[in-house]
Amino acid sequence: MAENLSGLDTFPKLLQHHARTRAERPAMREKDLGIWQTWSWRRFAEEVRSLASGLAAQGFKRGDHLAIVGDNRPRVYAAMCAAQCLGGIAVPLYQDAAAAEMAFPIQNAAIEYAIAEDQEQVDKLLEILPQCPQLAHIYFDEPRGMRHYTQPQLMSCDKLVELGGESHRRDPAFLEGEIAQGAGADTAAMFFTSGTTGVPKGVVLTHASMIDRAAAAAEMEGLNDADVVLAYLPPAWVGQNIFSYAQSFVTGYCVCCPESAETVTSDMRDIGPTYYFAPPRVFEALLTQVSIRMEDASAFKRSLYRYFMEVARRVGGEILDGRNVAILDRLMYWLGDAMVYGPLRNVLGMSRVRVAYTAGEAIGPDLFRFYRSLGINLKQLYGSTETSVFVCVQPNGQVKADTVGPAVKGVELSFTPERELLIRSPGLFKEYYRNPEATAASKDAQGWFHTGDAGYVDADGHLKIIDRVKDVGKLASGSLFAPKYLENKLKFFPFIKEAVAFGHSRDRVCAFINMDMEAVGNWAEKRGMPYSGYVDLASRDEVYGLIRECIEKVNADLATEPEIASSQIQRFLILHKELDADDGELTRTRKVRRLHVGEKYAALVDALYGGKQVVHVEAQVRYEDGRTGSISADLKIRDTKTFPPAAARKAA
Amino acid sequence: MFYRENGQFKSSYASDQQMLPILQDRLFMAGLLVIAFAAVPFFATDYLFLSLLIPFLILALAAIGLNLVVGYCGQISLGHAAFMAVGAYAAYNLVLRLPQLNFLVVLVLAGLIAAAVGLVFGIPSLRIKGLYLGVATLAAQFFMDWLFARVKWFTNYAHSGSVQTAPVEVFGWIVDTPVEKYLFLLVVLIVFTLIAKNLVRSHIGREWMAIRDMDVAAEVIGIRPVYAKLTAFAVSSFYVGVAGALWGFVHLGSWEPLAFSLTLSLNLLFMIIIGGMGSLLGSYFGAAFILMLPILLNQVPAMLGVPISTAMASHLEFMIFGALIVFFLIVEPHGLARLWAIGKEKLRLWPFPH
Amino acid sequence: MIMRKHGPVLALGALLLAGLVAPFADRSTTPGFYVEVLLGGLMAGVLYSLVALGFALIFKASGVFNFAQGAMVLFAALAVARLGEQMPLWAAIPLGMAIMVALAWLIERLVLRPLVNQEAIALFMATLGVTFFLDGFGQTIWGSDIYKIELGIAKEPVMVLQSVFQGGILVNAEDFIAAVVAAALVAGLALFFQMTPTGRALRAVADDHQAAQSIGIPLNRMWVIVWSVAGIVALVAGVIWGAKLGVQFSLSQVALKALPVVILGGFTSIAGAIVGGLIIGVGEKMAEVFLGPILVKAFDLAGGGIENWFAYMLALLFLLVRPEGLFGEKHIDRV
Amino acid sequence: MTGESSARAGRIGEVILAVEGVSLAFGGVKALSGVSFDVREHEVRAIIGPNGAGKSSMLNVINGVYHPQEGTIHYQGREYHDMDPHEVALSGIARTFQSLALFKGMSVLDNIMSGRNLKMRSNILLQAMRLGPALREEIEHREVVEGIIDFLEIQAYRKTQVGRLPYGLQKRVDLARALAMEPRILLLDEPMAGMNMEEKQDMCRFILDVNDQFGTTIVLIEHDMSVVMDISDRVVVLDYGKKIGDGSPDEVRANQAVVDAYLGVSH
Repeated sequence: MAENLSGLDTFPKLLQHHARTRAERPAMREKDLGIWQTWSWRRFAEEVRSLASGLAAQGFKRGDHLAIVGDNRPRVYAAMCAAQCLGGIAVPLYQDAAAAEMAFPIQNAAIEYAIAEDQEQVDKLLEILPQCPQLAHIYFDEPRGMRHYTQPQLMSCDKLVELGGESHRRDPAFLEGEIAQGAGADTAAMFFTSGTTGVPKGVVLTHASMIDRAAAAAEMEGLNDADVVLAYLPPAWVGQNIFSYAQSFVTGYCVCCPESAETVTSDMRDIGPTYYFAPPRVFEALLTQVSIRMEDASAFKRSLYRYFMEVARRVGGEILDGRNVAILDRLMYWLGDAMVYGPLRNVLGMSRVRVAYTAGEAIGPDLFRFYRSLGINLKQLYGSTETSVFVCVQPNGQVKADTVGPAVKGVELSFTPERELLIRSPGLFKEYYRNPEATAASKDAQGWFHTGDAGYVDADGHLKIIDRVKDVGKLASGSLFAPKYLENKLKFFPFIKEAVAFGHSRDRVCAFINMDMEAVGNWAEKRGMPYSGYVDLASRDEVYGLIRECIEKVNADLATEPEIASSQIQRFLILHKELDADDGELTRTRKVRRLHVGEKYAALVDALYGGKQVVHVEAQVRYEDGRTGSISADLKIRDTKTFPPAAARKAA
Repeated sequence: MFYRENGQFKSSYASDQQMLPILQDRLFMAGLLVIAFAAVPFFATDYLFLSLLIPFLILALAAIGLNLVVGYCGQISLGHAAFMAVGAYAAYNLVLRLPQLNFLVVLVLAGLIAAAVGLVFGIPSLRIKGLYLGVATLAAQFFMDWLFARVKWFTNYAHSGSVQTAPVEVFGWIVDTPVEKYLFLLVVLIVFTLIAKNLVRSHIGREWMAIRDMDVAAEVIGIRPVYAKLTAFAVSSFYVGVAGALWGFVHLGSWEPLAFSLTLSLNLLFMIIIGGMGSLLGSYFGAAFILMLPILLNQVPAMLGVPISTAMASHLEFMIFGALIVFFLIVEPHGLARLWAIGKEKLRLWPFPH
Repeated sequence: MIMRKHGPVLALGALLLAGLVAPFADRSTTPGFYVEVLLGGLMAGVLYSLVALGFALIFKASGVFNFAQGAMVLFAALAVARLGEQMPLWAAIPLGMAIMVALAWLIERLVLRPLVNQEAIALFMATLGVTFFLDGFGQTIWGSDIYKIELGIAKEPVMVLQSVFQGGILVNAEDFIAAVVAAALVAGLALFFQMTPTGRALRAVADDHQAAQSIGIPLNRMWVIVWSVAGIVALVAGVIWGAKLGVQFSLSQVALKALPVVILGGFTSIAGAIVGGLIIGVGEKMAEVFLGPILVKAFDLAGGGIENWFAYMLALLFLLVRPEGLFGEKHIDRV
Repeated sequence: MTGESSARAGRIGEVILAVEGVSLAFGGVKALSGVSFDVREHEVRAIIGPNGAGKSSMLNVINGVYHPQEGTIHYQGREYHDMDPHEVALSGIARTFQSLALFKGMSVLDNIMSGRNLKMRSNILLQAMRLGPALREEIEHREVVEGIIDFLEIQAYRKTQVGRLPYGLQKRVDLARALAMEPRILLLDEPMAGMNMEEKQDMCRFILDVNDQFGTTIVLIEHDMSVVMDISDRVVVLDYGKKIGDGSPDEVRANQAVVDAYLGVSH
């Protein structure tokens, strides 16, 4: 990226730059009213200007926080930048969070200004007004259904823009001045990490840190303003923010917003992003879909598919990594590309993808290879909110399924004796907002950030993450126990959606399994196995058999790794319900909150270790519409075969 | 399979509503045109031109015309050959009596005259529905047959009742050789197909289809049945009239009233049933199919070494047509066009089945 | 909702009209000649009525607009004519009937049943297909020349009523027979519909398919029956006609006239079919004989041949003034 | 909800449609006998009654499908006689149908577009050539229609053939098509018939939003009174073609005749 951005140390300044240099290039597109409405950089800058002036006119000052609740929409991102123009801080909140969950951040940052996408979000904010009296201004984007709201705090964004327009005409210089005052060291945004445990923390990121990381990665991947991104993950998640805001501002590429949640796939097919991010679970879901849809295909197509996928599995990865491959294989791969991979990429909407990332949790090796073998340049990435995402990225050509790649330019890695990963990088966060002790706990005097992840750097200098340090426990026998590691291995099987492994300071390892309704359901139908619903299916012996096979495969695999051979899973049960973020069992980013689950289902855990064959459970469940109900079921518990290290080598 | 639609997004309604929104389709169409204009003229034999391509181009046009009223507007017509006759004789008399007119003008006028007549016979459609209408159009068929056979003025008092025409001349270009005829007709057909396409995707087209699908609802949302049905009849007759004129001047050269008999009407109907009602593409398919079947019937048995009499062949033809109609109505009421559409959809979703 | 109007009155009116305009067409004609034409028309009308009858039956019972009725006439006629060459007529005719029944069964099986619950237009198109198939099939197996049917009735005309008209009237015995047979057939059908349980069932079906089904009337069997009856009627028509003008392809074209007839008479009405047939028969004869020459003179036509279209034009006019026909039932469609 | 309805009550205006002594008979069968009621601007007016009470006939009379033997209809002060449905439509009355009456051969988009036809002006030649004005007109109306699609949240089905949609969605498309006509009065013929609870709630929301957003006067028919009561301002009750009750939902609920009529039919 030849462009010289020196001196452009804040997002507003970058915006001005693009509005000048590529005024008519698309900054954002949104599928709205049936077509892709395009926002040129100029128009986007104007929107930001009006919003900013409007906010200023409403008394928004330097250092104020602006809460932003909404799905991916140009105006949502414009609002972030508007706040930053005035030296304010954008605080995106998860739009699918319940009102109660919103209360904390808004109190914590004493937020007075909020922008809400629509009636739904406004209702939530109004609901928490009692706890957050200081919240004095709520601007709503979508006027539908708002006609009868009389609360004094409310104003429509259109009105705000209008005000902004006027005040800008009165004093055109004002905003320029405000922007000029901004500096890289200022806080740009604040992201609340849902945190696998305890209350959320507001991670404070400066313009400098975000821009630095965004630029470093962009440079590494050679991103430029010709690239296209589909923004479909919550804007409140730092990753989404980096990909669809920070990096767009650094490189000038175009960010596209889908029309609605249920049209994401078709919109992705329309747009054909060149730069794509998705957490492993999304790739997993896609693959499951692919295999399920292929099941219904004609015998001819199926065999064609099977044959060429085999070819791809053999040589696809190599070809993508530019290693040399036998001519014949190349030919076959080329054929396959014409007949299977190409069309497949097309229906997945990935024909044009140059760079695809996955991160957040470990990805299954098969899954990972599948996409790469299709010729999709899928790579792993390591980072967190605190590090403005980019810490390690796999460079083209040196991609491995089980590592997250070497450190990105500017990042230093180091490890504590307990194998905890420490990071020092220009992208590090400033602090946890109003939470000095937490800040101190994770950022030491030398500026090392304690990630809480356990791992090591392998021979090629690639970082390998095993698990959370605090979760890395010891079995009663004293040998290493890395539950996340086990769980991931389990989750790599399509039939297993979630798994929770227990074993710390116990004599053996046992696990909860969450079956994957879609996959297992399909499997059941194929075998003409009737079932009345989730609970029923989950309790079937056939299903238990199916899951047991998976677990025993894992055990065999584990047995080959001496360190953790002893944490083979010996007993398991299949949970009667899906673990759910609304029940606090998962984080908003769908990570298992192991401790919480352990406590919540203590009875089940005891049953596992108590050697029972069956256990009765009464559970409260919260439905989508907020109602709660209870289900009761008898869960079976089954033992599984384990392998002595020696035998395992043969088995595996 | 050949489709790569990623990145083909539409950022304006104009592009969203264009005729072939998908790049690959545009390419395919371009290729087709190149073949039709550049390749075919060189490689096709005169036999192919005279017995297949030329009649195909004209009948496709006629089928489109019939499809507009039957397939799109749902008004059955059993007498469309009559309007072809009107077109043909109108053109004949225009050329005869106003020799200075450019043939293209003649074509349009002939079409308009046919449209006027079609309008008259379309009037019953305002009082009566589908099947009854069929009979009304039969009236047109038989009356026109009679009219052109008996009223000598139309045939310029020719004794045999049959009329001859000179080769068509457009802007000094004398369309004489098979290739010339083919190219001339090809252009005409393409132009008229585009016009038809525009009509059916404009609001007039929606009015027609609304009347076809649910006439009461159509009226309730403010569509005037009178206007919708009559325009459908007029436009349809216009197309058929032009086709008739071409049939007479370019294909036959000389003809007698029998040339536009009930059988032709029914053949047109079969074209759109087999090809696909409510589909312009279907009109092409249908015309091609109906033309090729007899030829095959005459060729194939001979090739297989079981020669059959021409009489037998024509009987077989009847039977097969009949059987096919029933078959299509049962198995694929939307005809070949639907099969084509399904195939295309499969290619777009490839390798997935749905 | 059904509203009946006094159709018959209109019908007779039309009939008289058709008769009365005629005389003034040409002063020189003797009343005898005029009556002859009238009778000739009535005879033709009887045949139209027969074909139309089969048509109306099918439409009434299965709501199918059977374009193939004419083809059935031709097929039946061909069958009887060719079989007649092998065997005596008294054997050929029943055999022909058997064939028509088989045909009806096949049509129900292969065409109607798969298309059940399709909109009428599709069924109509299907009968178009059947038409073509029958025309082709019939000529393939029976041959496509002109064949004779010998009913063994004296062909030479008889002079009657000399006392009334000077010059008397020439009447064809065959035609009388035809008329009698037709009348008998109609009476028979009427009885069949009124008296037999099947007949009543058919009427039920005609009134409301769902209802009929719900009270356990087997639709499919009913259809086979009506199509068989229609086939037999067609056969009778075909035989009489064949005997009159010889069995040839043009029969199926002539039989098309059944369409204007039923439109005139009203699709669902047996009586309509009869009256309509007579009106058209008489009307077109009269038109041909008396109107024709005038037209020819007026427009210097190459011959008359009005009867080719007269029926259809008459029907067309009817459609405009009284779409439901003389005896038809008016429907108000529910929204 | 209460806040809204009270707010709406404020906007309710003059009588816009008045039906007086309307009687309708098919042959012998009397579908309506001497029914009178009025509809005020901006209100949600429900006509309820057991099946066969003559509700649909009433709608058909209002929008000109049937012409009553007796009685008059005043619309915007003027009396109208024997108007054909399309004239009624042009005068600003739209409707949806109980038994779906969508154009099943067309896409959702085209179905809704067809609702704009009565507003389209460009002549057939312009359309044939798709010349500037015609094209521009198409696009202008497309924009309006897209607004409605957005409003009723059917973006995902824009290009699908209506025939392929589930029942509930088809009902929505039917509503969309009617809305596309930008009517002053919207007649809804059992908009919630055959829907599950959730779909019914959605439909209620949409109906209120329409009434609220566009100020459209709404006349809706239902035979199941529970749904209607909480969204309508006034309710007419028909039974065997006669009016047996008229007034606010509460008044109607209290009305003995109504209760009997409803107990009369299976519930």
